Amino acid sequence: MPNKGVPVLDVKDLKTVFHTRSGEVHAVNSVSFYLRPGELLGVVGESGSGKSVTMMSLIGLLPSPPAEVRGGRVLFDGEDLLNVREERLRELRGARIGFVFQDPMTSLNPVFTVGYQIMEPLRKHMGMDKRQARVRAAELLALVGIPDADKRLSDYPHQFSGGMRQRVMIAIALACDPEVLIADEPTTALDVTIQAQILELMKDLRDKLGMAVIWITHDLGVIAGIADRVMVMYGGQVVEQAPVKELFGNPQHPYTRALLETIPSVTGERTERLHVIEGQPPILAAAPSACTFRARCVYASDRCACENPPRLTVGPAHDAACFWDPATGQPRNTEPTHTGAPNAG
Amino acid sequence: MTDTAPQITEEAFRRPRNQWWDVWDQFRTHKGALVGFIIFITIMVAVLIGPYLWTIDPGYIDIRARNQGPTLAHPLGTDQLGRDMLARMMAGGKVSVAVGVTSMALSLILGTLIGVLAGYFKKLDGPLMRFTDLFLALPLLPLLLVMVMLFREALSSRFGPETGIFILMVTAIGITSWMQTARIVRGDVLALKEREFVLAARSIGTPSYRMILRHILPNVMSPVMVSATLGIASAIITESSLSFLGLGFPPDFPTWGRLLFDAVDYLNQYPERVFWPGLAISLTVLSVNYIGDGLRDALDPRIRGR
Amino acid sequence: MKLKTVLLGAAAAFALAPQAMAERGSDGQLNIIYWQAPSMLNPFLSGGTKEVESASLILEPLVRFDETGEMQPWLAEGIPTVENGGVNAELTQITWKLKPGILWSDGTPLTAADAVFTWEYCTHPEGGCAQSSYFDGVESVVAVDDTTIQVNFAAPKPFPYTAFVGSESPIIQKAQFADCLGAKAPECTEANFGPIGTGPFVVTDFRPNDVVQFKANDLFREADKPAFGTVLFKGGGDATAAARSVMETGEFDYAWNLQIDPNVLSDMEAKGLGKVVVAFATSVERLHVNQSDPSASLGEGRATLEHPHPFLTDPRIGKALSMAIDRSLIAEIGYGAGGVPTCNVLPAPALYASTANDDCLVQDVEGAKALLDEAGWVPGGDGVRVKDGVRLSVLYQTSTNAVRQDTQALIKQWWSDIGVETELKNIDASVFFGGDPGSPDTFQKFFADIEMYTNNFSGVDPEAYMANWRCSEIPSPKTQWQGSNMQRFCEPAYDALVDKLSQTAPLEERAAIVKEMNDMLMKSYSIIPLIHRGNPSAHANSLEGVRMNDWDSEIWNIKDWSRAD
Amino acid sequence: MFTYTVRRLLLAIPTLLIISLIIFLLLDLAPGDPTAQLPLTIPPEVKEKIRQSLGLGEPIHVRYFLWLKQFLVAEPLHVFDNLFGTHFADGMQRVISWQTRSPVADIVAQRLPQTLWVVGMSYVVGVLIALPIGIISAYKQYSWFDQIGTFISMLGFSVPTFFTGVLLIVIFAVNLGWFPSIYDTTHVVDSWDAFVFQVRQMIMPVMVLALYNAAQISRFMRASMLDNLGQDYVRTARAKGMSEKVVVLIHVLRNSMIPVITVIALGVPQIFGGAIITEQVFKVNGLGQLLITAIYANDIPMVQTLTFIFAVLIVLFNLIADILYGILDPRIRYD
Amino acid sequence: MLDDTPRTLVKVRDLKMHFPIFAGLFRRRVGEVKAVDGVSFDIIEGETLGLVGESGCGKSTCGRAVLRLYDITSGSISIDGQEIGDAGYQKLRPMRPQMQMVFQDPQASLNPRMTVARIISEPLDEHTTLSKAEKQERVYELMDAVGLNRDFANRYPHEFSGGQRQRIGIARALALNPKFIVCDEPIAALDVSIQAQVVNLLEELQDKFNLTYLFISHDLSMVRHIADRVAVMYLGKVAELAPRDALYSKPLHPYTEALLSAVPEPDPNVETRRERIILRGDVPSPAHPPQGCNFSTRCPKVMDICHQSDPDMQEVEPGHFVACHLYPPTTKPTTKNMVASEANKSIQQGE
Repeated sequence: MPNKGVPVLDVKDLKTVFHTRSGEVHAVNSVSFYLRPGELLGVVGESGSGKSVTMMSLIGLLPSPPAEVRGGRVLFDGEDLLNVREERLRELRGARIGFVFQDPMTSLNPVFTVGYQIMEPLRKHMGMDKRQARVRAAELLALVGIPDADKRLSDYPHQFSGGMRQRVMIAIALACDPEVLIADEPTTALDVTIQAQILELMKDLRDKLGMAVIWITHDLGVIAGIADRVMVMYGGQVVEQAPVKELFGNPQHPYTRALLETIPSVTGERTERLHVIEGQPPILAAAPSACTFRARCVYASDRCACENPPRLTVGPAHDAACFWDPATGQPRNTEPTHTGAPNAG
Repeated sequence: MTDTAPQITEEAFRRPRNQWWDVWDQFRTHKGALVGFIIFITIMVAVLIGPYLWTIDPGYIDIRARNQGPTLAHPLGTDQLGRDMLARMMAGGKVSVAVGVTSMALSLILGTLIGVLAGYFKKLDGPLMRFTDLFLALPLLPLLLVMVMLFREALSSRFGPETGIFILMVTAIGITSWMQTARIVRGDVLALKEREFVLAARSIGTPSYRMILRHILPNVMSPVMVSATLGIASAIITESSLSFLGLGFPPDFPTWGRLLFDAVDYLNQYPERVFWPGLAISLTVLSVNYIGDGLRDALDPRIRGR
Repeated sequence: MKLKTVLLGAAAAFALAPQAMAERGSDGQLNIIYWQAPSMLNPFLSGGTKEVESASLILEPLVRFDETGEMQPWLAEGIPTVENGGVNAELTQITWKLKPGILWSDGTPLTAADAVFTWEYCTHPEGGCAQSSYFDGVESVVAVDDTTIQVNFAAPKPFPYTAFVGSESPIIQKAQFADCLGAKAPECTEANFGPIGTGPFVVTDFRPNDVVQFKANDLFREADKPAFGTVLFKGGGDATAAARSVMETGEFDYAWNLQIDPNVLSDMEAKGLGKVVVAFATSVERLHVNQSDPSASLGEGRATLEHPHPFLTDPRIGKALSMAIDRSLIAEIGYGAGGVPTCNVLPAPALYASTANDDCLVQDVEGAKALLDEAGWVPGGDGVRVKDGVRLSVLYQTSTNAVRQDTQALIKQWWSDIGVETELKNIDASVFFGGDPGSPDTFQKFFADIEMYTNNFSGVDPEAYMANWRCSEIPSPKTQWQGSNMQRFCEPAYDALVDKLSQTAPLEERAAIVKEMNDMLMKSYSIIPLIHRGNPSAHANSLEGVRMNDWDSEIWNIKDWSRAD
Repeated sequence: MFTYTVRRLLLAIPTLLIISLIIFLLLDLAPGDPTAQLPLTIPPEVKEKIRQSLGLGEPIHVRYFLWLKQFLVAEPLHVFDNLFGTHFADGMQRVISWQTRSPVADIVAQRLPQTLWVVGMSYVVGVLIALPIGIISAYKQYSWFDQIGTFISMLGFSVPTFFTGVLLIVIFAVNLGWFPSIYDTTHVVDSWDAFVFQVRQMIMPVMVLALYNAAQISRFMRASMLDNLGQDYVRTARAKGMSEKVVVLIHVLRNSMIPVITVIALGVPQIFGGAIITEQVFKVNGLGQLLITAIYANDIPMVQTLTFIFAVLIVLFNLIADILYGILDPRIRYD
Repeated sequence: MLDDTPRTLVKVRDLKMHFPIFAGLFRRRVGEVKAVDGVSFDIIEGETLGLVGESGCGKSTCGRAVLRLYDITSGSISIDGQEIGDAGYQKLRPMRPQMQMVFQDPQASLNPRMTVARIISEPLDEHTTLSKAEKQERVYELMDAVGLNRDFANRYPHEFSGGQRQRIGIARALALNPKFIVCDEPIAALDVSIQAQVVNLLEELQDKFNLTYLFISHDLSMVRHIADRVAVMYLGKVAELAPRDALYSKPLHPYTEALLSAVPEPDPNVETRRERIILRGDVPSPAHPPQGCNFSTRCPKVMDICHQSDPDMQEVEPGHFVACHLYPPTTKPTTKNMVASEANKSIQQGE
């Protein structure tokens, strides 16, 4: 996969806070990452790790209140999305940035036909008239592998199965040939065989269309099969970031390592006992001032309790936010990594 | 950095306390409900304890003092026969609130019973819901009027005019207003029945009646409480409407609806006489409505404490 | 409405318009509001005032009573008397002469045959005529010729002006009602809703229980009358709203039966748009004191003469109850100008009014207490008097009506002052006066100790009225609870006077007998009169010619009404 | 969809029959009968004859079927005859009011226009006020608009209409003189001025009822909007770049309307019977006033007919609500 | 398994659970959802039988039917030698302590209005006559056993995290010392890091109390970890039943094969090399299962016969059963105790 060029999306120090009855919840804490054209960035983390919120914050999809994007910079094609008018965001959403959500059952409007829902962005962003939009919608449905596409345009979402609905969602997201597709756990609600179909479809579509994709999931297996680069999130922060093979082959952060060990597999050695990460993920009432994983970390030291580890470069295009070095078993001493986009060379 | 995990941490451990305190804590955060609650309590206290402090007989006629405005002797003035409005307001409130509460209780009992039976026992569902539809299809106000016309005499001769009408009023309002509750409860029970904790109880072998008492009823309490508050409000209004149509309590028997109705004639001359019962009805209904709103939130342990 | 008011105001400013009737229909529309709406326009099928009075715009009797109770020839040429030979010496026959040339509104002439038919119609046993009492004692009605009607009585009738007299006994058209005799009467909807009459107006639209629209009768016998071209006769609502629409908003010209708080009425009147008018006739608000025992334990014998009341038969108690009442206060609070205290069951006409009982006009609580002490009733622990273990406790019932309930409340308090315990009960008027033998709450059954209502008599002759208190008039299961002697007063001497009255013709002698009967009733304290009631109505100041009348329909002379200008 | 509709229709029939039986029995067992209104001077034998002629002597089930036949066969045929000049119904006994001695159906027909005008209009006005309020309240939940909206709508239910009605009369008819206090049911709209007068006389009753209706419907609308605003498809619509107007007024509204439309449809029958008090206050002598006078007058055929008509309407609009639900919600459409 | 293995605790034969469908004008019964359609298996004391399949395949229904939470359509279920397939309420109730269930959604499976202590002691209230103090003691014991702090006894479920709630659910299931526990997707609603905690707990408890599990899951990798033998369900029927290692290393049924190949591996090196079998289309509705083999509509190795007849379950290798026409029927049906092929067959003929 292409791994060069100017990032299409460059996020720096993004902070998002939720206001709840019992106080603030800091869901995204200084998250920085970039996305290159045509690249598939996998984002992994448990529920509550802030991965979805991060992506929703980029493009103003979080309901405010209770959410508040408190700071940071989101450069999309040179434009800071946090500083543009809502109107401008709307022009981008659906046109240049597409979304696929987790639950295809509820993400489609039950009272409009599938055709209507696909045609909506086409007419709004591409200025198509009704007929053109319909032709294009049928093409899109065919593209995502729905048989009888032309006829099914006038069907309602409930007449589709779960997998088919997710295909429709993908068709909507791809309607305007976006540069970036954000897929938020697109296969979590699906069965494995259907998930396999969707993954296959995504691979095809990327080959055909070449958009950059952010793929959010909690399933490391899915990531392993589809991503170019992986970002691991915990407690609203990026704890590790690396190309996919590097991450699976050489995980640096204790959380990533523990996560990989926890998951059983259908092939290979079967362990007698599963590895366990004791305890629970945190909910942050304030911006972290210490390592958020320390309570569950076997390698935690005093330093972890008084300093939030920055993202340290640990290898080529690989960084981890941890003071501990698995290679030596000792605390590492490296300079903070450059978390933004590397200069195009 | 502070971690507030959803689970309880050791430090956070306190002696467990009655869950009603939690309900209260949650309830307090709803401003409208709290104000409503305070107002409602004030009204209740005024109505129940007031007569012991303000000992003028609401039926006592002081003809020399008729049609008086507010004075020290009669803080709310007097009516056309010189009866003390404050005393009448308190006596009327007692009746109105009693009608509201009792008929609401009746309709809740009926509604919950039918809703639970219909929702829980599949065989009863069809017949009971048809029965409910039937009641829903009966036009209520006309039916109420007809019932009052039909049974008023029989009841008032048996139980005396006041108790008889009270029974009639409460029964009439109660049995014509349970259907919504029944429908809501049934819907909830149907949903609850599919909830895994009911299945869990079934897997233990809990018999139906204990299942209903232990698992179903407590969990339908919050919609029931909410419709209870709405029920009180609408029963008070219904009673006053019936008074207006001349089918309520005997005229010398004060209720807020009757006082309002009587005062409407004097709207031009003595507007304050309309104002007090109008205010009392509106305040009670409003406060009870707001309490309902607050209860809805507070009774839900999932919202509570978050 | 508003526009009209403005125009009227402008017209009034000229104040030069001729007083004389311009021509028929020149005064535009007359708006009348009756807060009870008529359900039909046939007074023979419904005894309700609203039906009778709305019908009186169309249907007319031979004679009407004016506001003083004097008879005015209406369709008849004159009043037949023994002196002018219209009534025979035996007092068994009266001969009426119709005015010539009277036409029904459909253009056919009014004849004596119509009167004969009216008699047949109302006395048909299956017809359910509500006014059949007007034909009591009538043996036959004969059309001597087209304009001469002869009414024959079975027995001497000293006061023969009942049939075809007053708005409750008008003449209907034979041609229209010929097929509506007997059981078919209720089915003649078209006729019942739009009778053809001789009166000043004809129906153009009748909506039962809502509104009636009339227009002037083109064939009305008096040229230039009525002055109003159309009448809107609206029903529904309540008395206060009706009063308001006349005196406060000016939407209506005339409102009927405004029995509301006199203060409210006078406040409304102060607005200057309309005024309240009151007519007095013979209506007396009174208490009936049950002479029989109403206790439920007696079963069939309940409230019958076989079981005398345990204590109310003692006139001293009745007297004490009467003395405790401040009648002028009741009048002031409940009636205002519409009522005066009275101590007689028969307060009018003046000729018959006794003065022997007027000491009751002054409240005397101490006297009442003394009287009860004397009768052996001593106050018990809770202040209620007791004698031989019997508590002086009464059940006091009346119909549902704001003024009556106020009165009840007042009286209850006075009685409690003298040590009498009172339980109040009020019954919907339709039940109380409904006369349904199935209901325990009718005023005839009188399953209570005291009951209160108003009664009066139509016309000016009290003979029939005073006969109400004969022993034979006592309602009982045997009579299906029919009868008019509600308080079960039974006194042979009284019955004898009734008989004597029916055989006495000279007016002065009749008056003396009637006064004696009145006083006898009063002394028995089985009936306690409270208020001589007037009937308050209101009309717009711009409406002229209203002569408020309680002896007949109160809009009896609507043909003479006009718009002031 | 068709089967669904037919099924609902078929289910309505037994419901109506049972309702008619209940209404019939309830009133039949009532004390009092029409002969009670006859003067007592009529001898008992004659009274009995009158009772017989009214069908009162028959056993109860016979009378019930007689009544059903009158109501379901004779009356519609009479209406048919009147419309087309045919004579199918000749000789059939109609349902006769005891009070007015005229066919009940005619009076009902006479009363319908004013009821529809005033109460119907108030419902329409109420709905038109309620929907935007509900939408805005939900969209701006907890804003001052929402708080005030909530307060006013609660006030809407908590103040009896006999009070608001009289209050309006005293203010606008008595003191300001803007509107008539008494509704003219004979008024015919045949000119612009007449229309203006009609509007003026309708304003107060319509507003009183509209406030009450709007209060309820706006609460439903708000709740339904709130339910839907949190749905995933709303996020999808926003993610497609749709403007807030499109998101709220097309995507959310269409979904939120589904339950609200049924609530609105279910409220329609109240138009015919639920406005008794307002009709009384403003002297709009419509069906409600007809019912109450009939009840006072013990006019049982009238009460039976009206109650049954109300029941039919309720069942009918239930049916319409169900069908509307099916039409609006494609998920229901296919059985 | 073989005859010499320890005794069979649960024996399910030809279990059918059909839910009627009513439609049309008169709501007549027009068909049925065959949620479970002729399932047979045994569970040996102390083992874990994994039941896997995609959503809608009937695995949860099967689990609940085995515990007789439904009135089953037909078939026999015997637990510890006692037939409960047709048992009424009275007969079932004393059996209940033997068999318990752990549910999928730890939020939904706990009554939100009961404290932890009441939830855990509910089975004790129903089935024991312990005194209040004894009950409390037992509740504390159970809480210790599942690793819950005793101090939380008087808290409400919503105050706990998903993993802790599942522990409460497990404690409740253990309260009456059951022999057999149906775990109905007990980890599906949990986060990855928590899943492992719960699975480990279940395993510990199994060892400690000699429990027998029916472990229902759609997560093939987790089943591989916990189960001794695995049954794969597709559209109401068991497609393949085999010891764990045999199934994972050498799946016989094309569906099992496809299912296993669809599971993503958390290893990019494996993933890129893997040849996935991508199944076409969706699972047919259990109300209208296809003719012949249930899987015939999606099977990559479909043959003509698959559209005509439903393959019987047969033992292809010892303890390895499969229902597929790819494996020609052995001449004589197996007489081993695992699956009653005869029973199955007789039903087939009867149809």
